Amino acid sequence: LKGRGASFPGPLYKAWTSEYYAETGKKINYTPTGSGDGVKSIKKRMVDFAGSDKPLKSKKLQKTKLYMFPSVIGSIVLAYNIDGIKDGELKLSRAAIDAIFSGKATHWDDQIITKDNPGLKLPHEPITTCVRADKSGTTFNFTYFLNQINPAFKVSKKPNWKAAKVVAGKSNSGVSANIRQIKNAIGYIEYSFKIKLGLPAAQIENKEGKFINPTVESFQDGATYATWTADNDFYAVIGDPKGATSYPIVAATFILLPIEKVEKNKEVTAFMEWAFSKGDKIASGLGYVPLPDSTKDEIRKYWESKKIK
Amino acid sequence: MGGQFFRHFSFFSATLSFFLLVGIFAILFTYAQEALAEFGIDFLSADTWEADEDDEGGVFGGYIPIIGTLLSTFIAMVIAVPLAMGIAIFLTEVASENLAKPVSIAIELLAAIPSIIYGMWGLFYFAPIVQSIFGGNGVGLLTAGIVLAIMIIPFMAAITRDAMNTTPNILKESAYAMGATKFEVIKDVIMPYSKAGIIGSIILALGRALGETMAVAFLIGSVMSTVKHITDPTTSIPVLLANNFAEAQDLEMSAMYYLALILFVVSFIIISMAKFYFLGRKSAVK
Amino acid sequence: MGKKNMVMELKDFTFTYAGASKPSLNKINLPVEKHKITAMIGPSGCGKSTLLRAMNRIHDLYPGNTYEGKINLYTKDGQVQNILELKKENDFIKLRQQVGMIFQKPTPFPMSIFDNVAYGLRLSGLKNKAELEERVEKALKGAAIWDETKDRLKESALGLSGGQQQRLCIARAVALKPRVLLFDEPTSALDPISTGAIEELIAELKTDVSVVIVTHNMQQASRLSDYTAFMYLGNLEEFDKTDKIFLNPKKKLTEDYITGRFG
Amino acid sequence: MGKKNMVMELKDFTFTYAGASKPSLNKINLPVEKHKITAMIGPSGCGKSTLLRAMNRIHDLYPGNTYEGKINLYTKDGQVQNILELKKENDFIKLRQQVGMIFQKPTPFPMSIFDNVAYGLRLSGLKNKAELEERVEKALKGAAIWDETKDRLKESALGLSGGQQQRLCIARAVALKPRVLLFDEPTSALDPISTGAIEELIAELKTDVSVVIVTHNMQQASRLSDYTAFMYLGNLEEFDKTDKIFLNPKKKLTEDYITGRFG
Amino acid sequence: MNRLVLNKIILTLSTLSALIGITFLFWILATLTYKGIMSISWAIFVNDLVNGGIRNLLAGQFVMAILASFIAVPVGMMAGIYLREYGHGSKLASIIRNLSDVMMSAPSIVIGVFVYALLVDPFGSYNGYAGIVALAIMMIPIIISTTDNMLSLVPTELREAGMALGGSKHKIIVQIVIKAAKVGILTGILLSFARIIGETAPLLFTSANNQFFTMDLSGQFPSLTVSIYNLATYPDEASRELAWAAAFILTIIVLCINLVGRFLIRNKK
Ligand SMILES: Nc1ncnc2c1ncn2[C@@H]1O[C@H](COP(=O)(O)OP(=O)(O)OP(=O)(O)O)[C@@H](O)[C@H]1O
Ligand SMILES: Nc1ncnc2c1ncn2[C@@H]1O[C@H](COP(=O)(O)OP(=O)(O)OP(=O)(O)O)[C@@H](O)[C@H]1O
Ligand SMILES: [Mg+2]
Ligand SMILES: [Mg+2]
Repeated sequence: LKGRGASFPGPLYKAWTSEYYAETGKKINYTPTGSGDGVKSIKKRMVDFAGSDKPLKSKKLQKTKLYMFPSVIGSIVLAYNIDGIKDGELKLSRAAIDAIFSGKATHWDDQIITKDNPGLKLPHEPITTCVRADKSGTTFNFTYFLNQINPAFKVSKKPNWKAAKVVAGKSNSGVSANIRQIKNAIGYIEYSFKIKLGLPAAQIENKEGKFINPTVESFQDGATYATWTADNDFYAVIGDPKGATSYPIVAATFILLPIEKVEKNKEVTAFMEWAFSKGDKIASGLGYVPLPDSTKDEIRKYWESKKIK
Repeated sequence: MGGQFFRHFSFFSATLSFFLLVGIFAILFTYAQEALAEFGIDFLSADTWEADEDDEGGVFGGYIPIIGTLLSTFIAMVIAVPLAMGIAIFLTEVASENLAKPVSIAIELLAAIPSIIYGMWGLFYFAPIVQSIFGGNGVGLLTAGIVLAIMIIPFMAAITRDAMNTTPNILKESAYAMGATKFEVIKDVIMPYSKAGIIGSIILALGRALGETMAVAFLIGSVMSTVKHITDPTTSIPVLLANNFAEAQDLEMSAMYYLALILFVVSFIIISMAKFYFLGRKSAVK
Repeated sequence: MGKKNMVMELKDFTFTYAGASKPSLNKINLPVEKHKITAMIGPSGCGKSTLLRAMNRIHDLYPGNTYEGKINLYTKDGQVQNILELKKENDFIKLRQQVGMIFQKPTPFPMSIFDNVAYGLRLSGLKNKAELEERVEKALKGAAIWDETKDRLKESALGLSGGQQQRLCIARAVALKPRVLLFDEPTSALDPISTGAIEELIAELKTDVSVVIVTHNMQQASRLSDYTAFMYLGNLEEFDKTDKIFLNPKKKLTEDYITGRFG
Repeated sequence: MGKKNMVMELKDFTFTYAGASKPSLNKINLPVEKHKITAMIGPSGCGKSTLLRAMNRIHDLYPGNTYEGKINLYTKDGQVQNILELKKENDFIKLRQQVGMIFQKPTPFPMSIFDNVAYGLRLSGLKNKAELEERVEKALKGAAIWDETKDRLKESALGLSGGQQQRLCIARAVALKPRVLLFDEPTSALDPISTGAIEELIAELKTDVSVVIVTHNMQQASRLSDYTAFMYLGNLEEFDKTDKIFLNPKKKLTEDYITGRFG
Repeated sequence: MNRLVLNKIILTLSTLSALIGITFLFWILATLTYKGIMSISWAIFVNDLVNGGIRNLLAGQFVMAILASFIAVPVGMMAGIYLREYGHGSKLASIIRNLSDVMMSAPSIVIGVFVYALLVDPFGSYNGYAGIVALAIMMIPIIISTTDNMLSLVPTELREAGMALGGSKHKIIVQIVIKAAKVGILTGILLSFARIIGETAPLLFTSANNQFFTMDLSGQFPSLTVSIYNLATYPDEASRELAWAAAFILTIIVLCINLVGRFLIRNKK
């Protein structure tokens, strides 16, 4: 089985597939190239399944003859590399995030940042923003969040960034690598990358005005606000959830299947079934949030109704 | 009869490279049609590259990657030309045979190292040095240009050396016999004599630098933004293709083919120029 | 042959190419007399060119050769200098300005006719334009090529015919007023008419310089030279007045060679 | 010179290289007598090689040359064939088996000594191993190189000395039992001893084949040949018995050349 | 004396540039060796990428390069033979020779794009065949050019001597000319193999990559170079180390092939 697409769940799929291979001997080859590539590859039927962080609307799914369901929930953190500032010490208000990514704030000691961080010694150094070089669902979800703060941001899988200093990297790993490499950098990456690499990440102000640390709990709190049903092929962007304890940038990632390849689809759902029942631990270990059981059941029903289980 | 078959097969094989060339041009041109029709020649000067939300259309302009390609190549050439000339002079005139041989081999090995290695080494070991000297983020136009230079220097040096070596010994000797110094022989005899070959080798290296992908992909920063400062990250045509070609769709894909077509045509012109005007019929295998 | 008349003299000169297992020249003893033409003959590979090239140390362009013995150059004021002892680039340059060389194939530099001749003069430090022009003209006249070139001095020398090019090269060498001129088969790449012109020229040159000429053409040697040296396998087999060598050689080997038994 | 004794004859033969503006050979008339050695002399570039290479149409490897006139080959049964009229590859092959050629530089093929000689035989269709071996031995003996090679027939021919290689090439040509053998300066790349051996060999060969030999060495021509042709600038200036040419040439040009006035 | 000083300065500068060139070679090789040896272990040779090894990648890269040679060597050699033996001197041959030289310098990424349009897009899947074709297209012009050059070194007299013995053209070519040039041609093949085995750009979107061991060319095919590109940009140490190990091995392979080629050619001379 071949899959391509979202790099956001890449580490998880990699772990799942090797474990699945060890247990069942079935080979699933997932290449984390980016959601854009995933959607394109599945549209052209170049792969058996695709990963995408950006959900497709039902209409579009019908047009391109695809099934869709979520596989896991993740979240996006703002990781940084500033000397002397440890994990979780930096607080970023919604206005500050807007200022950084729109280029209004160019240095770390900009007043808009320092005012929420009275205890920190932020350097007078230019901010380098690390973004994605490829089209990506992570970017989609992040710009979705930015758009909630400031409608001037276009929701896009590959926007034109306006920040003063921008460095792009390929996939989540490329961005993480850049953050690590470049002093005074900040960038948006999937939480699992933060965990795996131990990168420091900021507390982010949520809809209710609270600064929230990125933790599995705060993600789960956010995820409860998701509204998905089998009717709309689970189309839902969790986006900027309500709730005082919710972390504000949470997103689900999706699997896309071609309608006509019934047999292959069954192999994919078998794998997903395995993942839903046995893979939660791996997921949490890597910093993902497993889907709530109710959602999993909903998905199983969806498979049955489409006769691909 | 065997003779006839042999002859025909060899003729067919020979014409294949012609068909390949035409084929590449035709395919790129066909696939670029959509973007050609949509943007025309303005594509070259437009600096937006933005897909619509549903990926089916958008506004695409090639200005940034085109300029990025040209600038990184320019930086590379500025650095590489004097160094490569120096090396070639060293190899032909300065070093004794016992020294020239191993140095030659070393230079040629340097040219054989896959470009991806240059990229990787550049990213992890060279970029920080550039950053500490010139500022910036490490990755960016300047770093890409310098590593590109390091990559083409051995190539350029090797062909320049070959060109200089075509100067008949007897011609050099007769200049020495008149009491000329090495430098004077190089300047007055070798350089004028092998001028065409040297210019040809420079142009050929230029063509190489233009089309180089991997060494640059690690280092140029891969962002769609115009450079204001020499250390700024930007992108180049090959890098944009390497990172984004696979996932582009419809009009964006067509715009990518448009870029590939531009790159192909430009390098075709440059290489042909080097071949026809300067290098004669000799081939430059290295 | 009193020392007075000598301009160069090789004494037990042995030469080994870099990396060669045995010498290409063995204990050569050869005097070069002032204002005379000395011809060197011998079959291919016997070491004629090697010997000639040792006399202005052109060999030193390539490292690792070994010299033994002496090559003395008698300077104008009667001093003796062993040219094998030279080390500094400056000394080499001075030596080569005194001992010029003309090669088998004409070697015009890729520049104008005028510049070709002026080149060596400029190198030797002559800057004055009027004097340069005068010296160039004189050299071209001396090489009997002035009439053919005076109207095209600014044109590239590569446009000349082979014979003209060769005379240009001689002019170039003559312009430096050398004391010895070494010719390595200067006519073997030329047509009969050019050959005739060059031979005449060499015969005239001897009023000013001493000439050593390597040739494959026995008739040329006998026509032109005052002395002839016959070499074989790196040895100087016989050296004498040209008439002696051709009419009454001492050795059988010399006779065989001259009568075309081999070579 | 009655027609009976002739094996080849050139009549008003004119040859122009592809792309050349004027012919390299002008109306050449030259008979090649049976079992005689015909030498061709003349200065470099006069067309000796061009003429020789026309006689087995080796020129046809390169397209676009033009032939005029006739080159007749008299077959054994007295038939006359104008070899310029041949068109098919097969006919060329047959011609070349009758008219063999030996070049200036030895050209051993990159294979064993045995295979070098057997190569032409195999091409001509001989497969029988015993017969092959016999013919190879005979050819090597004929070329006076059997003793030196009989113990190393399986070794590469490239390991032989220059003179041995040249004799091997002659053996290779002789093995095909040609009627004419063309030699293009066969000894000019060789040392005196090898030269002697080859000259002896050629002299012996004439009992079986007719020989045309191009040489730069006047002594060689006078020693070896029965007839001599003197060429100059694409013309056959003089053709006669060798003695005549060397002792009493008709033309001034011939005399000048022979006495080494030029060339 | 002024000109002597100038002479010294220029020659010193040129020596300096050679020194810089050598320094970079050693710098690159030293880092590679250091990082490579630090990261290399037996395990990476027995595991596939999915388990943190490069076994499948090495196999994949070699399979593609070797199969590409199977296409490129006969075609390239025959084309070289045409240029030198049949078409020599003709207008057509000189046009083809020049075009092939131009092809040799065509940007490799463009060849990737071309093969994508030809063999990936219509079939709907990245596949090993596409990778092979892309590599073969890169290789053919190099082989044409070396064959052409090596045949040109075979003295014409050898061909003429073959002819003079009554050989037909193609027999002479096969039995004598190629034999005489074989070391050179073999070296050319080796060097071009070394060149394509290190290529990344033409594989990025033709064969793509595969983390499992596979010999199925109709699907994504494992590639060492593409993996290096991916792994090197991963932020975790394990991936980067694997990338260094892979880069080290790749460089060793390429340099060894190069040295063998050089040795062959030297021995011939
Ligand atoms: N650069 C070199 N290195 C080693 N040996 C050499 C070199 N040049 C010439 N020789 C050898 O030195 C010997 C003398 O060569 P030289 O060129 O002086 O002969 P020559 O008499 O000038 O011959 P020719 O008449 O062919 O010019 C020969 O055996 C030759 O092989
Ligand atoms: N392939 C060619 N194309 C055009 N012209 C040629 C070619 N080969 C030789 N020539 C010309 O034909 C003329 C005769 O040349 P050829 O080689 O027959 O002279 P040669 O008498 O054998 O001289 P040498 O003694 O130097 O071997 C020369 O003027 C030469 O320039
Ligand atoms: Mg010589
Ligand atoms: Mg000839």
